[in-house]
Amino acid sequence: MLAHLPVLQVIVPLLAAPLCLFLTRPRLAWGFALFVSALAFVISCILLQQVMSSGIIIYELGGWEAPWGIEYRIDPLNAFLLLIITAISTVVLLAAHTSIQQEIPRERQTLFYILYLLSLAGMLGIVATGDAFNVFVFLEISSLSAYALIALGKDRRALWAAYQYLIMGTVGATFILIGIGLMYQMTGTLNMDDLSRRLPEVEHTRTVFTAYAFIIVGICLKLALFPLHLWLPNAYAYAPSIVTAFFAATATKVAIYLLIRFTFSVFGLTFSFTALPLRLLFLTLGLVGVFAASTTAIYQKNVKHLFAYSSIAQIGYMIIGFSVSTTTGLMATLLHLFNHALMKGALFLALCGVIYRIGSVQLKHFNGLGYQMPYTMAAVVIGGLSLIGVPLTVGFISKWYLILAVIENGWWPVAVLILLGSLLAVVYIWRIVESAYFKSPLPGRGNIKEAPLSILLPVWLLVIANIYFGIDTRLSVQVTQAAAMSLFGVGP
Amino acid sequence: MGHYNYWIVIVLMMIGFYIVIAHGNLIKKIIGLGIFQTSVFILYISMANVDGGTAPIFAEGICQYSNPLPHVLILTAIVVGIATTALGLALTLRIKEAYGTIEEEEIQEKDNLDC
Amino acid sequence: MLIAAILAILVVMVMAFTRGFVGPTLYDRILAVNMFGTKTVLLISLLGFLMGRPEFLDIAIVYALINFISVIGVLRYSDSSIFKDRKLQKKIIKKSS
Amino acid sequence: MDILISTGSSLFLLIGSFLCISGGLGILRFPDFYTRMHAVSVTETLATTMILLGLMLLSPDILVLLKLIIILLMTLFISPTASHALAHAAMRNDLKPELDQKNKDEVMPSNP
Amino acid sequence: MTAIAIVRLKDLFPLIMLSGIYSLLSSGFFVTMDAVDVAFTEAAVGAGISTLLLLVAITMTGRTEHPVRHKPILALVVVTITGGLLIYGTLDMPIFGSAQAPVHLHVAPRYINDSMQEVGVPNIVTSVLASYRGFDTFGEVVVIFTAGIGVLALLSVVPRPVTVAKINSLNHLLHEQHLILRIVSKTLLPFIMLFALYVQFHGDYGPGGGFQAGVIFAAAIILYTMLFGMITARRVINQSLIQVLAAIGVLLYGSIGVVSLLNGKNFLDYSILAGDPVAGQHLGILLIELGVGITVTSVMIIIFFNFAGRREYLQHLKKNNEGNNDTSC
Repeated sequence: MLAHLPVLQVIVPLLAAPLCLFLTRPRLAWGFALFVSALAFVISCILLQQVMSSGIIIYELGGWEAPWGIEYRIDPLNAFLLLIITAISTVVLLAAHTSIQQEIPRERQTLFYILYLLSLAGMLGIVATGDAFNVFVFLEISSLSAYALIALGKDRRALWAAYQYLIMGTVGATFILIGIGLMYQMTGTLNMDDLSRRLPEVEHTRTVFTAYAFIIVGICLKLALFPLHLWLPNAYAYAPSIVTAFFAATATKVAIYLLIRFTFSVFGLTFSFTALPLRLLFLTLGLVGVFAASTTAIYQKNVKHLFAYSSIAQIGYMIIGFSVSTTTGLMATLLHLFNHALMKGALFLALCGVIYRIGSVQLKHFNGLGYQMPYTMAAVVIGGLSLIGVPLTVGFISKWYLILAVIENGWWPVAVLILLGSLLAVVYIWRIVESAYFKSPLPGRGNIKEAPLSILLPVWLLVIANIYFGIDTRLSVQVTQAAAMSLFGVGP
Repeated sequence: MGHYNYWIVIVLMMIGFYIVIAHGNLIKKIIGLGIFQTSVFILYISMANVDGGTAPIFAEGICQYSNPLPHVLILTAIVVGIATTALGLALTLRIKEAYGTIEEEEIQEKDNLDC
Repeated sequence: MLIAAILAILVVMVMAFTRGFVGPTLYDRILAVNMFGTKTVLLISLLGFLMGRPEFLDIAIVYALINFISVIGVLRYSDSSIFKDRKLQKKIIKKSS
Repeated sequence: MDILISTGSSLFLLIGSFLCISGGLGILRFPDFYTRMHAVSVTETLATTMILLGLMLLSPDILVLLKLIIILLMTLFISPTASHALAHAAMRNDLKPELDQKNKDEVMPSNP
Repeated sequence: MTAIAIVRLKDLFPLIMLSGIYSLLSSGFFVTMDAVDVAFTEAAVGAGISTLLLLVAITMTGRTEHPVRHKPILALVVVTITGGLLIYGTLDMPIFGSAQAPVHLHVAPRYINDSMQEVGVPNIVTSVLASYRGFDTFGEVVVIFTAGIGVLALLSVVPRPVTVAKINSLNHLLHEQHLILRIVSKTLLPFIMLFALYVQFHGDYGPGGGFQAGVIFAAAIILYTMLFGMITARRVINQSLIQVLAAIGVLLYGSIGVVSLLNGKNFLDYSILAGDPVAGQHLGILLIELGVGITVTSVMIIIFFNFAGRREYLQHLKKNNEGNNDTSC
């Protein structure tokens, strides 16, 4: 059975979703989804371990060899991403039952879990596959379920946010489709590995250039890179809080993965960064993104909005690391990918607890919450510190590598700007801390209890992971290093 | 001149795309999206064409077939397209119920009032 | 001869299209679409023969069906209030109850 | 025999095409909805029959013939039904077949 | 032919009709480009199902479009840049229709030359779809399933219990309005379904397959629903049964993959299903096409029922609210 792990990784949640339809009781469906997600997590652990010890795993679906059939190709990068996604999904699902019971009407709860599993399977499929068109198919599975999940939010603005996301997401996907089509036209193949071998022959053509541009723009739409980020804040703010926690920690990561995969593995580094002034473009967009989004975050009244803008800023950091495009830079990006998943997972889950108790995430409702929900707010504070990049948290590690990478490249001003960006994070985190600990509660609010254990437990699981990986960096650094090396092994 | 076909497709594609971004009516946006996608399908199918070829179904005495792979891809893409359309329309209906309108600008005004 | 017929049908399609484009009433458009559909059925059958692969008549059958169903759909849903005939519905409900 | 078949089919196709065109002219030139519909539905049935008959004469094997017959039957069923339904709906929704009051024909975009 | 479609798009009030025509035109184009399977699907989906869905939708949302207040210059700029980039990209493309294009030289020849020996199905599109790239198709089925679940999650309403008198009155109303339509459709229905089955199982030899058959079958049921009313249709077709069927289709597809997995082959490798690999392939394709057909039929029905059901529900609400709050949204 071990040989089939790559495909099991994807089809277990994929087949579990329709099975879930037979479980009419939401609690059963939840238990089943949790079980499946945990199983996927175990599979991804084994996969990572296999990849680290014995190199790339190739799995041919349907038994047809690569350029004719579809293949799954697991290298350290995918395995790492699979691990992040399944881990976050499992932790988030732990809290799901309590939160969902309150936020979604009972008859839709089972449907919620089905969509959740489909979304999970879609993301895993995108990451695992080695075929360009298969990426598109699974991209659509995950996005369609994402639209529906977001629209399940209580507020009517959730619907509008979901619609906007649908339009932007579909345009993005269609752009990717155009790009894949043009690539196919020039090379006659859809397999990524095969593409990377055949593209250099035709890389001077304008068609390939256009294909690259379309794929990048399409991915950036999904990625919510700075000027194309408009759908993200509302989608995150009005979705059910569990969904926010899940997507904030995983969805953009998948898009970053695609960006890295297409740039480094498919098109190859030399092409990617010589055809367009991409390095500069990404660097600028990343930096502007960090500043614009952080500044906007400071003025938000809704804490979910605040963190959503902070997510956009964090994406900016990842893009900066990507634009440096050295091993260290890529390592920084991947580390930040991992770390950001941990922090945002913890933060949004904590917000989930807050919503469970007080039903709102307006900043003014946070007043005095530090004493009423001490554990939840402590988690928020630690997550926030991590976001700023204080030593002993994971945020520090990734910022450290990022600055290292930038300085290695001799871009001193950029390093200074990154530090300045972190200062902005201090400001918006401080606003939460201020209202939670230094303001008296709003009058007329009854006694508020601590969030229920079923939410608190996953929150603290993530918080502890935050600190643990901030101190003991061996695992994450080792894996990201291997991933970055393998990417550069393909490139020049 | 060998590319005229692609150019027409691109013009169509851009008309669809224009409808998506410039029009405020949500249903119209979805129609635009459909046109955009259908034009991409045409692009794929055009590249599968071979002069003198016929449909890729085996028959006696025919040796020149069109390329079947883009056909397969587009079959999948059509399905994805209808799925998106259905979901988008479902969302539109809910928006109409919740906001009483399906014009982008009016919805945004109502949202601003909410805030 | 096949080509002549195809050309004729194309011309008619253009005509029907013009009518659908100009209107002026909703029903003119439906009529145009309907005509357009039947002409497409013919066109596809003719094309199949022209290309020497007449197996593709299946598609023509589907066209005919789909065309019918969508015209019915249009008419069925044109009963709704936005095409205004609520008076009649009310009358009939009253009569039957 | 071959010549007979091919001339026959050509003849049918020719008649069909002519009818088609006349129907097209009808839909384009006639003054109001009901006359236009008349033009279309009358010519359409016959034109389709003619063209399909022409093709039937050309058909190489029995399956193709069968399919053509199916198409023909379906058209004969569907086309009048659709026309009937269309006219019915138009009538019920207050579209008067009057020539001198064309302005009445405008469909009102009335949405409460 | 495509040029006609361009003109159509300048129209500001085309809405559904013309988008249906566009679909017809593009599938006509697909026929001339030899993509019969695609034309088949596009006809059934674009001109059929999506037109119907759009129709149902506009009856609920109203059909007037308000003029856009802001200037669409930005949009124009974006579109021009994108289009310009694409045209720039086409300049180095292989000439249209050239048999020497890389597309036709690398992967495709194997499908064309060997699929008959390896898969044993005359329709190359089917063999690529179901066997070589079977996993894509699996993904496609799941996409459809996702859409069904999503629509269900967004629109489902608990149907109200209805009285016999109500059913009768509605039946009477429909009967009076659509007498001829009802009779003709009733006559046609069995043939449509038969034709759907033909398309389903003939997909190996000619254009067609599970997806197209599913759409046609669903179209037949939609036709029935439109003419006989939601309530009658609900009594004929059980809602929860349909949902279960949608899941079963996906599971059927997946379980065939799992069977080959358990037999020591890779996921979706059908050659294990029968003694002879080619026969196994054939059997596998047949079964997964069946799975696709089941899922597509049931999801299309789910989507349509939920759209129409929502419409009914809203009308009901409106009737209850008439008088007290008519204008407030």
